[in-house]
Amino acid sequence: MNGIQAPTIEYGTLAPMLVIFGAAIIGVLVEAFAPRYLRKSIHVPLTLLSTAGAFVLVIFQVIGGVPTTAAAMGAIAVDGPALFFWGVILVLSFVSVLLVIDDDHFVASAAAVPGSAAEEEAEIAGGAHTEVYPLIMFAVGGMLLFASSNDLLVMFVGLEVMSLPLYLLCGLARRRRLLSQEASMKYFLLGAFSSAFFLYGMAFVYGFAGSVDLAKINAALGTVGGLDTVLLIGLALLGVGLLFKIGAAPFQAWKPDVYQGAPTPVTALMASGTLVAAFGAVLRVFWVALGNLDWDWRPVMWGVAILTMIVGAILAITQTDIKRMLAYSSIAHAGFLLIGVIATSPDAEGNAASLSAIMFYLLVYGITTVGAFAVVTMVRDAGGEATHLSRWAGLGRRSPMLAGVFAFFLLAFAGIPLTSGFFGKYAVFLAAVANGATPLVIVGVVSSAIAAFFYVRVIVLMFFSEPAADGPTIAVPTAATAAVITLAAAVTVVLGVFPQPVLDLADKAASALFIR
Amino acid sequence: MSLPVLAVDPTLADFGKDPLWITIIKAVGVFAFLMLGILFGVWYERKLISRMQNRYGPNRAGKFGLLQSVADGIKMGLKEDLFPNTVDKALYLLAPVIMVIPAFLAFSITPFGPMVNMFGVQTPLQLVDLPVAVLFMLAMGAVSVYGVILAGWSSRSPYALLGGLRSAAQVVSYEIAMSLSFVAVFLFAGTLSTSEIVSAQAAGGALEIGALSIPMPSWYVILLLPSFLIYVVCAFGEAARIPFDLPEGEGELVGGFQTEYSSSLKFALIMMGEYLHTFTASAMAVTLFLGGWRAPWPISLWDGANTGYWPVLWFLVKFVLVFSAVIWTRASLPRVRYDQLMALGWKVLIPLNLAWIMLVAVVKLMRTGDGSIDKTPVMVVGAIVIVGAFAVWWRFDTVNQRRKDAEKARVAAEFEQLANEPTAGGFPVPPLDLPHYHGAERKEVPSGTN
Amino acid sequence: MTTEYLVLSALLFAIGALGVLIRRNAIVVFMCVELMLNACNLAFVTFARMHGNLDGQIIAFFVMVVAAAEVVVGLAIIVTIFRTRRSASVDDANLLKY
Amino acid sequence: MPWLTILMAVPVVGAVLVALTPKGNDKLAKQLTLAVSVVVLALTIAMAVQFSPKGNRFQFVETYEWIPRFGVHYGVGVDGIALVLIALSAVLVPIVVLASWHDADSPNAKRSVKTYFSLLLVLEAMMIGVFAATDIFLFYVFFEAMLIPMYFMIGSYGGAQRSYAAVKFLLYSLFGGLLMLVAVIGLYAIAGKNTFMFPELIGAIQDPTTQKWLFAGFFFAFAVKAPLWPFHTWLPDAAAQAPAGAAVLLVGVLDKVGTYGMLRFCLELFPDASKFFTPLVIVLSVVGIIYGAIVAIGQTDMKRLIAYTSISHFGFIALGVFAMTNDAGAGATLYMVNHGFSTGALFLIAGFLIARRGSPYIEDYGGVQKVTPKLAGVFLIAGLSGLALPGLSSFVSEFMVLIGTAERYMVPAIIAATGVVLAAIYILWMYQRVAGGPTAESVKGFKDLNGRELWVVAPLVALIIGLGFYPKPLLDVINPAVDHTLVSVQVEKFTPAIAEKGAGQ
Amino acid sequence: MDLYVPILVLAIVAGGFALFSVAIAPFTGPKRWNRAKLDAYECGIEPTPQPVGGGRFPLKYMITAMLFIVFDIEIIFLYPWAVSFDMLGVFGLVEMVLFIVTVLVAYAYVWRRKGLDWD
Repeated sequence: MNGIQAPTIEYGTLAPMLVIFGAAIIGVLVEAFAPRYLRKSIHVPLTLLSTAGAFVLVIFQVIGGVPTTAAAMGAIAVDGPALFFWGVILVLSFVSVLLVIDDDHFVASAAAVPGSAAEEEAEIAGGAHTEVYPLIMFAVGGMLLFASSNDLLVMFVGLEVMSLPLYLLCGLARRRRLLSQEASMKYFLLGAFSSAFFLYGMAFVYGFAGSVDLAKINAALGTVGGLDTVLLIGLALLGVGLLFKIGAAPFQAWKPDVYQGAPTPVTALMASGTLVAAFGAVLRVFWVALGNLDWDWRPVMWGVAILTMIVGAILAITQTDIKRMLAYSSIAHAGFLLIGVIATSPDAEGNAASLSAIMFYLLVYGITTVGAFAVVTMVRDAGGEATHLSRWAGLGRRSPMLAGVFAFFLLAFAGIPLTSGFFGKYAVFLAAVANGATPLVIVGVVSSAIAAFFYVRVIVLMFFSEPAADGPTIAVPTAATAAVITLAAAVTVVLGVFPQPVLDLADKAASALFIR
Repeated sequence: MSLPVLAVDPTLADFGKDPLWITIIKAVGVFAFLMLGILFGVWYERKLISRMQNRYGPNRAGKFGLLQSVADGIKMGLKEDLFPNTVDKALYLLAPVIMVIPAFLAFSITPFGPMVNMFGVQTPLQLVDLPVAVLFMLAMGAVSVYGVILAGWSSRSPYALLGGLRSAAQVVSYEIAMSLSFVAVFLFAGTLSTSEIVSAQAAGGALEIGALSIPMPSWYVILLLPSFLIYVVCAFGEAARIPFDLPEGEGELVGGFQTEYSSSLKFALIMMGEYLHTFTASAMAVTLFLGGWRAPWPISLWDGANTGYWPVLWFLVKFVLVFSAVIWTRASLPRVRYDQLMALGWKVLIPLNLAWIMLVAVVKLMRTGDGSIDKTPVMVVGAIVIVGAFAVWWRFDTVNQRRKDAEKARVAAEFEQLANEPTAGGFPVPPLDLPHYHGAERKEVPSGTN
Repeated sequence: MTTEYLVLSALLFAIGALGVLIRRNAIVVFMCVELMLNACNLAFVTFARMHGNLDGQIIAFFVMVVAAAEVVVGLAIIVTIFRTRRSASVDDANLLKY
Repeated sequence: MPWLTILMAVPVVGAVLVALTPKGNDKLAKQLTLAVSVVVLALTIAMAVQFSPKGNRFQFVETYEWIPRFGVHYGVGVDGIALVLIALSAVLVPIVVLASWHDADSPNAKRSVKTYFSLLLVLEAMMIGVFAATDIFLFYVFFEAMLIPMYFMIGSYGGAQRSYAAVKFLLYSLFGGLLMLVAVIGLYAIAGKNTFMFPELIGAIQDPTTQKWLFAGFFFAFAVKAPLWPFHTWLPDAAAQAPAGAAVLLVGVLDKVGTYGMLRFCLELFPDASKFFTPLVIVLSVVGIIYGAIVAIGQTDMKRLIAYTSISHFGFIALGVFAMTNDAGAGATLYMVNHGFSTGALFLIAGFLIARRGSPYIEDYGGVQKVTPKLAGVFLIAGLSGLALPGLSSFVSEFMVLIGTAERYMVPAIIAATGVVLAAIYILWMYQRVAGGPTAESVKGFKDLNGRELWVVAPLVALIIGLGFYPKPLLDVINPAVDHTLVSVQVEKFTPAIAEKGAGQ
Repeated sequence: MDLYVPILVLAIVAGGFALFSVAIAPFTGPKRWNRAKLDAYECGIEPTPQPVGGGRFPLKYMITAMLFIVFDIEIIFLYPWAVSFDMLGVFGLVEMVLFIVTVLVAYAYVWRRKGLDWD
């Protein structure tokens, strides 16, 4: 009992995360104290500035030298990859927040029964739930924590801090309330289910290693004998929890439903930021904690990756809703990313190459995704966003610019050269081939081709079909939405032509691998 | 075994070593104490409150009506055991049991005295002590809430259901404030074990007035008065005693969650459970704040005061005094409104408590911390927190007050308007010939033939 | 000695998981999830005892917090959807299909 | 002077300018496009003049680091083969622009005129880029990116089935390209040289098995692109549905990338694997020659028919490439150019007919030569060039291919020669049905070629006839490059059999 | 484990008593059937029909329950902190201040949003 040493916390190192959480808390205070009409005008700058500020802090850390030991008594590892993930998450959440600013996406009163007088009243009163902003900040903070945790417990906490606000955000769509609420409930029930699996897996890994610290688990792999079953059960259950979060098959079922039902800006955040954070965690668990066990998990992950790519690509073909289609595309992309996770190599250099490829992929995919969903927010009809594919027919005629940009994003998803998506895929495939996963790459290529089919289908629909007489209108973009689309398109082009600086950055971040 | 060493304060290590027969003796002893306590307590309460209200109280059964409680108990046993036809049978039966067992168990960690020689065995005068004794007590209190909710729910009657919910809401609300009020005690005692908390209150400093050295009892009631006061308020809420006896609030909810429990033995169990909560609350007040079984100052000058079985006497005296205070309150205060009750718990006690805890922590740190600690920032932070908390609270309160006043004025205006115009829809009394008031014909056993 | 607790925890977890899969009422499903979390807690505490360190018990605290947070969020969502649909059955929530 | 970069930059800048022309002023957009394409042609000629056949293999080389992380360079440079193909593109584009003058404003066009021409210029830049690339990665980038403007041109401006055709085209090519990507990655990873520069990668892969796998990846992509039987099914659809101008570029230039890639990359990078697979490829080529010809005979749609003839012709080209003799190689390269001109002319003339009658079906025509003799005349010349009549350009190349093949593989050469006979059937029969016979009612109102159309076909006819009689300038440029290629492949040299053999020897 | 034996003993005693009381009750009292007696009690009027499967809990109590959970969890952390406060020193104080302030933020939000109003 007397052995307790007062712990230490490196506040400076954790500053970006603390800024985000601080902003979230201030956001709650704003909700509590600011009058209703002022809230949004406080929240928007607060959210954007704190995200930008956190990003600047990340940059300072990168310039000032990346820490070489884990912070907060080994609970949080702010290493090169973590800083890269932080940067990416912050950028993605910044642009997602720009989409959130448009009030039209969020319900005025979540508690009001759809179609009731209360709802109408709230609608007439105008505005939307301003709680969205602090919720997003909490989710972003959770993502940062999730991606940088060096300890399964912190990872679990990060997972929940990230997920819980998202569960709520999913249910806040202004139009199609039923759909949105349903998405929220499904996401919640399945998310809670999967985090229970994660937790049980964590319990077993703890039972095996006597610690939840990733480095100690790794050390225990070599020294502890006779508990292999416990370890393997733990490993499998942990995997289920993590794979659920990235939406890998066969745990992908929630993704389309949730992406479709959630307000589109939230979908954008989930499809980009959550994926980045989840892959950060996946990499940490599988590479840091279970790195010495790769002979055990690699065959399974091969199967998962293949299944994910194929399922994502094939089911996407049958979709009739643009958001669902993008969800399946996200599943397929998760599969491609898993190829990178599997591409471990016995030497550090090979691992660094895989890691850097994954990080680059996540960045470019995230930005393009946000851009694509930003376009989705702009195609509207009387009932809100017109997400049914048939409503997109002839969009190229009606609004060539928008359709053109969207087509460009789709081509980037498909991995056509001169888009950023191509280099993302290329980097991952290259790493995989270099580390002996060529068959996976071939599967990846085949499913890319299948995936190209449904991307192309949308382009056909937009450009080569007759527009419907009562087709959707194109909303005049708010400055923020326009900025998001422009930024996403610009990044997709620039990284598609000249990816070197970002690749360098990713390499540098990955060069030291994860600290333990 | 060496010489029996008496007057040794028991520590956690002394528990769990009793032979089974000693344990059984102790357990039965506690049980008997509580059963007798209830019988005596009910009588004492009625008698005391009668005297305060200038009447006699029970005086028929036995000398001074001492057997009144026994008579009541027997009467309940002989009453018809009703099963209303809508109830959920199993839960309806179980609810009183669920209520009463934890109420007994909550008392088990109460220390009655130091190590004694019981039939040749060296044992502490306490049924059991745990590293988490106080937590256990709280947990048992919480389990009782299940009984309340289940009783209300299984009755399938609106009054019972509402009463059960209200009661649960009240109890859990006050449980928070109550748990918080213990934190300061743990800060000082450094343990959750009741026996160790009692020992921690033994060593008082000495007050030096000139040549006279008066040993100060370091009872937490003096050191941590705010905590004690909050605890007392919460104890009333938790035990649902007047002024916070809303769960039974006869005037509002008929009988609350026990509406459907007619006056049979099940009802008796519920009553016992509630009474036991009051006992536990009193015993905890004694243990945590009033020095437990230790003799108060003048007596403690006598060396033998805290040895042997004597402390049981000190404990009982303190216990009865605290219990009397509870009754005294009942005789003095009216019942509060439900919103006032909840507002007090949530908006006053909890923030006050948290601020107080922080203050205590800061002070303690400054007092015990070594010299290396720079005290200025600690003080500044502490001051800011406290001032901030008060500022926020004060601001809230005025805002609420203003809003309530406005609402009151609005309602008054509305009433005014309606009263002047009976046809406007508000006040005409509903016609008396509504069929609802007559109901179906009945042909049953008339009342009063019992 | 500790194996029995692990078996119990596994049983609880399995019951919970099965409940999630076969029960239709959202609240019951949700309670099954909570059951799973508590099975985890049991496993943690058991392993903590096995290893003689306190980590598992501390983790159990955190799990309780998370479970509580999940309860708050989850019930809010379920209640909202219940108010909308007057039903808490998972099957009735079937607008989203592939 | 960075010729090749300028050649690519000019159309791109032109495309941007065209896209920025004010709305409604279609004429300005067209004129601007024409001007840009003519400038490109002029620049190409200026560059070609400076090309020295005896000089270094690659000339006008520019190499800059593009993505050092992947060892990717912006590396361009041309040898003789690439030069003539770039020249082919540069020549065809102005012609196509002129020919497409009214394509985009026909009633079934879905998009603005300027977009069409803008896409055309982008396509030109990419066509030049794909031939000029000496970095395999850069080549791949152009190879894939090229699909997109073509896809939009077919999908937006094509015939009734255009979106089906466009998707089919894109997906086939994309799929092939992705398999090539795997091979490209494999090449990079296994060679371990951290570069994609083509000259440095020659001979980098020695292991036979690896060579075979990588060869398969590259070859599949090129076979789809070329298109070689049995990967050809997209071509008839795409070519038939594409607007005439786009079809010209599609068949005339884009598909050449496939055969060009076989010659340049498959052979030189994987010589052993190439030899291993040669029998298979030759069988495919021969089957393609015969199959394409026979199916062409049965076509009722002119553009489809021409597309099938191309499949037959690509069989010849592939045959020539894989025969691995100097003659066959040079012939195949020459064939690529000639086929571009002759098939281009056929598509354009078919386009003129369709523009007049509004139907692609042969049965809707008849007796055209009486109504419009000039049109019928050029139709005949183009057709005869397609069947390789001596004196017209295709003859030289086809003959060289057959001779070159026969040096090594007699039987396939003989079978392939029967393709010539079949060619006569499908071309002449089509001509007879369209131009000969009694004049059909619907044909009566036809106007003969107008000034613009004359300007379109005149250069083509001139080239067809000119190259038929005097292919030496081209062969002078081509031969050293083909020799070089075959040296890399390390096949034993055969004595030259043709008098036109380069003077440089 | 031995620590819990006495509690078990007391639980057996108390449980035996309680169950005995419940079990004996039907036999000690008289039985006189009366429909009104067996109706749910609603101050003498006909009882409101209750839905099959039990009554539903009014929603506003849910908020109380949620708040209770939040604060109860806070207490979970306060107790160990209080017990080991001496060992944690300034660090413990600072962290706990941060923790409590965070909880108070949520508390202030709930208060302002009328989550703490009852009537």
